[in-house]
Amino acid sequence: MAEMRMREALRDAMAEEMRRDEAVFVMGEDVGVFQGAFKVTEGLLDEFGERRVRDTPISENTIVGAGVGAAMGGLRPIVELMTVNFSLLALDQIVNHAAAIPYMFNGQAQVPMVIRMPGGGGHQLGPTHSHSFEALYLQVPGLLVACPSTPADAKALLKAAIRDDNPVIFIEHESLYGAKGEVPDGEGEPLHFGEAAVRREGSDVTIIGLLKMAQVAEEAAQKLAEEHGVQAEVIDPRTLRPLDLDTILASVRKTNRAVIVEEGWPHGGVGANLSTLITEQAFDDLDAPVQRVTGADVHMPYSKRLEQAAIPHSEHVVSAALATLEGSL
Amino acid sequence: MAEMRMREALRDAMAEEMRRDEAVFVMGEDVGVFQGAFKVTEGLLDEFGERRVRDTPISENTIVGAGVGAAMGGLRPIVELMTVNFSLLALDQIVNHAAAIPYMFNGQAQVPMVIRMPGGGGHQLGPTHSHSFEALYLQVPGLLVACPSTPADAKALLKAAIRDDNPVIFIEHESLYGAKGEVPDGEGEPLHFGEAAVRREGSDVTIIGLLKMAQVAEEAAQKLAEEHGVQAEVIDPRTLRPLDLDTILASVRKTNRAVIVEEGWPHGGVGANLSTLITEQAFDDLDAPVQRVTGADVHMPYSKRLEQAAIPHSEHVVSAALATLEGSL
Amino acid sequence: MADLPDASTCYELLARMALIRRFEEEAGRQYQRAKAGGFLHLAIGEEATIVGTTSVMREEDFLIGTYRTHGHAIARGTEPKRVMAELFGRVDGTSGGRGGSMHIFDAEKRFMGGYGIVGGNLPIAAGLALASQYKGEDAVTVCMFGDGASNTGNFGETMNLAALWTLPVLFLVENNLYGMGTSIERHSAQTDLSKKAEGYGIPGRRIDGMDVIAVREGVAEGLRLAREEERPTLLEAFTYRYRGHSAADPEVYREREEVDEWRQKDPIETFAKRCVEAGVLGEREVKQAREAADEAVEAAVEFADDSPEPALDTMYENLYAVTDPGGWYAVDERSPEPHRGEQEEQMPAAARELAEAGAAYAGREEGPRPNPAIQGDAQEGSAHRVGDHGEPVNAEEGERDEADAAKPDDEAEADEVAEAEDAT
Amino acid sequence: MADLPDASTCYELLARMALIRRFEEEAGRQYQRAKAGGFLHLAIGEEATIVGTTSVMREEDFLIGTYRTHGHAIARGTEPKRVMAELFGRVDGTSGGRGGSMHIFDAEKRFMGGYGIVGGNLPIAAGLALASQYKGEDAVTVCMFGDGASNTGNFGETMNLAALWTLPVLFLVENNLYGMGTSIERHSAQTDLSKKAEGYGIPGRRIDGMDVIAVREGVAEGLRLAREEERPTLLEAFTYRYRGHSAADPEVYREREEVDEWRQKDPIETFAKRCVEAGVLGEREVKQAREAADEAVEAAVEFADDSPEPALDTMYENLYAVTDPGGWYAVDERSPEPHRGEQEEQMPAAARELAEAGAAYAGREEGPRPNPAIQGDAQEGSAHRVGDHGEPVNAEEGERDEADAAKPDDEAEADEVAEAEDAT
Ligand SMILES: Cc1ncc(C[n+]2csc(CCOP(=O)(O)OP(=O)(O)O)c2C)c(N)n1
Ligand SMILES: Cc1ncc(C[n+]2csc(CCOP(=O)(O)OP(=O)(O)O)c2C)c(N)n1
Ligand SMILES: [Mg+2]
Ligand SMILES: [Mg+2]
Repeated sequence: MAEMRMREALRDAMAEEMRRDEAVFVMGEDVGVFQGAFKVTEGLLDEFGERRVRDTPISENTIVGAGVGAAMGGLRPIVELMTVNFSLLALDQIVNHAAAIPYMFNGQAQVPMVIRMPGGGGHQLGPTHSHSFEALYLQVPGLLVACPSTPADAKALLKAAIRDDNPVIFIEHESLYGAKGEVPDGEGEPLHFGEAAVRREGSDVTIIGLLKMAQVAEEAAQKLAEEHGVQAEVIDPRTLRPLDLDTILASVRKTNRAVIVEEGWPHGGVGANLSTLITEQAFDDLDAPVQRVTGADVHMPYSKRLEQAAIPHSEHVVSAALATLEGSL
Repeated sequence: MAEMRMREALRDAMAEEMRRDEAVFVMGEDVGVFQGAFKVTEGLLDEFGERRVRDTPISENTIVGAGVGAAMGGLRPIVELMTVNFSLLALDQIVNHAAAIPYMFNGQAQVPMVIRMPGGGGHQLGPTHSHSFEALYLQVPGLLVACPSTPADAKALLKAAIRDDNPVIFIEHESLYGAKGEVPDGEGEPLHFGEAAVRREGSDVTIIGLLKMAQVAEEAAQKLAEEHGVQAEVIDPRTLRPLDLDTILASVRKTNRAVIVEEGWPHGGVGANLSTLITEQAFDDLDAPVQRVTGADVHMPYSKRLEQAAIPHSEHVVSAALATLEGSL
Repeated sequence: MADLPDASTCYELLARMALIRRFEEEAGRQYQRAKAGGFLHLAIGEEATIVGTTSVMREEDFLIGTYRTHGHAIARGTEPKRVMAELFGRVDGTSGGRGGSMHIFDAEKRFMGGYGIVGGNLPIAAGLALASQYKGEDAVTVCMFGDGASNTGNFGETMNLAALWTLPVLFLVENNLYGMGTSIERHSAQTDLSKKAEGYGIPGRRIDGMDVIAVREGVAEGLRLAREEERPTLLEAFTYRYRGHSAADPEVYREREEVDEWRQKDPIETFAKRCVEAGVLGEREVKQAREAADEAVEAAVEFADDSPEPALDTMYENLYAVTDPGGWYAVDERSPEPHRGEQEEQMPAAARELAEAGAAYAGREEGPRPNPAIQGDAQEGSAHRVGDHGEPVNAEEGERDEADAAKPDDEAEADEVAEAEDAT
Repeated sequence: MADLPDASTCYELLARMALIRRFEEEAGRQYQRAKAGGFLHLAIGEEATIVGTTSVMREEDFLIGTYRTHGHAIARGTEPKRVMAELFGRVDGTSGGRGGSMHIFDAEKRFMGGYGIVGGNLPIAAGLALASQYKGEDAVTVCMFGDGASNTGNFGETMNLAALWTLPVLFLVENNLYGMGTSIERHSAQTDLSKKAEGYGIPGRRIDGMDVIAVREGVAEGLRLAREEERPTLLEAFTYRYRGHSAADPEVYREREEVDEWRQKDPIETFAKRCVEAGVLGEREVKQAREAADEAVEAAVEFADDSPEPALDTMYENLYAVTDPGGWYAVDERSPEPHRGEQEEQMPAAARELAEAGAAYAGREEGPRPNPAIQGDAQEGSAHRVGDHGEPVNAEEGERDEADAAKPDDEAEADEVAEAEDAT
């Protein structure tokens, strides 16, 4: 095990897969000479050259579309969209093409590509640069959706995504790039999509959080234990499509309570989806309605103060968890 | 009251508002000379001329963006996107611009525009032409979202949308354009956004359906009454943003059961959102988990047979309703 | 005028164009009988552009087109019966009945679709070309699209990328003078489309899309530039669709005379005549080409009729490629688990009825399709437009007058016709 | 070389450029002190293009730009203190602290933003121009954007629409030779951007964006064409940003020499010199312009510092315009109902700490911003790049060497520099 930052883990995943398979290449805005807007592709141009590390013009729909075509032509593109915010410009290629093609052409073509994109708030990037679009992507059949929260998961999931024959939306969180964690030495094993991680065991309430909010969930669990004597089980779904509902349900059947924390908008969010699935499948096991903690229903304000108030913190999760326990403590 | 088709009701709404307010105009692909891909704008070019009924090139993002600019410049554009499927190409202008501008510029600019777009399946239009994107749009703060199911509502909501100072996503269903219904004579009153309609009263289970599925919900209620002696209450939310949760909750508090039927994809759909909201607010009133009936999790297949199997029918709603009643009948 | 190639090539060109024409006419007829559903976009009139192009492509080259590509697939070598089966929504269709008319695909023939989103195929073409270049293969990708598509954002983005990366791709705009009901003068500020990509570093050239030999020459040169010099080109082929945009189109946006004038340049008639006059083909061979087309299309209908509809339990097939290891091992909780209504025995009556009718507008099994303009179901396209013999019906005078009344500017349109003629 | 205008105009041009320069330098410094957060894109070096443009616009004309528009707003007449307050995220900011550096807006001055999405402002510009045309007003919309933006789909779509509808709009591409770290030769197949819109029917012209007088002339003519003849134009102004793309930019993609060469053409220095040499302005006036700028910017910082942060209960203000009747009468169940964490007294400790630090990278209140490239927080832009006096620091030799090592092709880059010089 070596300690490394998430951006390094991601880079290693790409570099290892590129060494392993000549068909894998990277393209996106400023991934090459500039070394990546967030330095995730740092060093790749040096090692692999311009053929395999391709700077593109600012043309999101065409970058993704060219990835789709390249994938159909036998390559395995890793497309970096500089941030999720710009992925809206590419949504037609993502939904109506990448996701639909294998199905609509009845398996005659596959689209083995990874679309990496960082998002999330917390850096005062304001209304056009702070989106969380997990909920948007999980809706779409034909896509896989990953949202890692640790360097080790990031590496192993990205490797799996690159080897997978389906189009994968790989969502990263800008605040996590610098986060350090232990990563297995050497190439390591790809991580299967659809396997949630139980980050902490507990019997009183299940807290589910993804990306940055997986950390917030852990902080909250810590506080719940220390300040309230409540033992929370913390689950990081790691992928939203496929979703490891089994692990989540098993936990909820044990704790009888659930809290979901996400950074995105409240309406139709990841939390709404999970809450519904949990309630549908484990209605009789629930002692309280599932609680959600979400980002505020606004375009992220720039002001640090407003921004911080618009993003979930562990305090919110603690209070939501306590709400599920009301009367039982 | 006169009987008319939904497309006529929509056209009348536009024509009346255009007569009333010089700032209102229509633009979109083939809305003029061609009279509208679905003939909703039929006759408008004749009456209002090319200045106010503007055929555009095939440039979805720019059509919407030009609408945003025109709205900021003091006009009240009605932008028709030929179908919802193509709205993905315009999503950046819809989300990052139309919806965000009033907030991010702190009220210095408003975006009073209506973006009309028909969608839905049932006509064998296949994977790229059959989407239901209600769930995508309801996520976005700053937008209003309408989804009428009757000619009268369509007219009254469209008039309200045109007069509203917010950007409105106005979703129509291709299968409903020919549907007839009574529409109040004369100009009629705009219908407030955020007022659900109770289509049928009942005490045993609440069925919520929108667009085409509002009809399916009514059919199901009919069958439930005739074949099972079950009295269903049927609610059409009519707008998803704002959502009239009060009316829905009042009904669920009475029936203690709810079924939601929608045509869109199951994951993160309208149903997931509604189910969560209902469960959060009326957990103790629920005798059974909320049931959802949704479209299949695929890109709509062209084959009539597969397509029909992928779209909800009243039988599905009946069986979902009966499931909520299991043990109580 | 360019020379004719040898007799067998001429025969092949003629036969292929005739086959596509017959196929399309029959498709229109089957659509009227509600055997085919959805939208039906016919390319009748555009056969020279299609066949001229594919006739000079190599087997390993890629072709990618739009929602108007029955002919393109057939020109590329896909069996007509498999295209017809797709229109019928059957398992033997090119996409197993999933894609329909707008989404024809044949991986084996390197016909890479068939796309319902205008302009959506352009970036994909760049990607296919990139794959060939990356792998050091010398295949060229030919990307066909309409005049209307040249206004999409994808057009500019893709031109720039292709030029910047010197991709082996040939862009061919099938300029049939209209994007749906909007004439080129009303949708594109630059009506000389061959100039439209110059600003991105891609040179353009205009060719007569009604002359199969001219198309061959233009495309051959474009292929050479792409293959040997890695230089993408934009070719603008002037052509015309005799039929409406799709079956529902009342065609209020153009004059009958315009259609008639273009019919004078019919790519099949004129080519047949030229071949006979030049003594390259005999009348007998021309007749033989037509008869072969008749037979093939008749067989296609029979085949499509006999092909089964997809079984409900195939609903989720090919939605995902299930790979292992390192891929995902489990699907999520709702798909591809069968969904309410997807089990054969549980298919609801209403759905079954609709499905069994096999019609876009469920009604009588094989009765004539109702006119949606009257029934209130008019759409991007699906009305009654085709006569008994597959010939376009120029609606009764009364109707026509009504249509004319809707026109804002008849004169402008007359000008268009004149200009269009100049252009070809 | 074009003639100088009268003395007071020259003074005004010089003073405005100096004010913007000082403002930007100070913004960079405040950013280092973590008073401003997010991304900070400075336009230092591009002042002539900005001021030359606004100096010939009428009050009723619209201006719309990008995320690099502190200067544009100030040039249009917005008070520097309100722009600074926006950077500080305060209630007196141009957008009340909601938009930040990338989303400056001033309706009163008809500065219509400030957009974070590259290319997103182009269609909006067309719409503003349409509104003027529709209402019969003779305002022109000036739309400024970067060389990188000319590759976006919006560019082609908007050019076509503007030409087709003969909209009163002037497109001005601020060609600073780079889109982030990608030089123009590596992002655009056509490096003569003035030609890029010709294919859409919009004529182009190149101007020297470092010469405020040349910009004035070019823009004045473009405005005239738009206003009097309803003919949109594309102007390409050659300019250069001395600083990195944003504060985090290690600038591995260009040589120090290139920056130095451009500095020789500094728009303020050269214009001041010319004015003095021509006897239009005296040294004293030049000094006065600089001092006025110093004072205004000092006052701006003070003002911004004193302006309060937005109260939490304003979170949902202006998310919706609540209209009546016929509008919506009720919001939905979660907004604008306060959300967990949005009530003053309930603001969680963690959030409070972060918010109170007022820093993008929460740390010491006013300490120097950590270098994210080292700290592992590098982003589209927010690293330590600016020296004590607001001058760009060309990093220590050691770092520079490392950066150079990452370059795949130094020669190619040298060529770029040469070409870039030719271009201006
Ligand atoms: C992005 C998008 N916008 C709109 C449509 C609806 N539509 C289908 S075909 C068409 C006209 C296309 O014209 P053109 O590109 O000239 O091709 P043609 O039909 O003439 O072959 C339109 C607007 C679509 N399918 N996709
Ligand atoms: C649609 C979109 N893609 C990517 C980005 C990230 N980004 C911000 S600025 C920039 C470069 C833009 O270059 P240019 O248009 O030349 O303007 P300049 O920064 O040089 O003024 C990029 C890629 C963005 N903001 N929006
Ligand atoms: Mg066309
Ligand atoms: Mg630039």
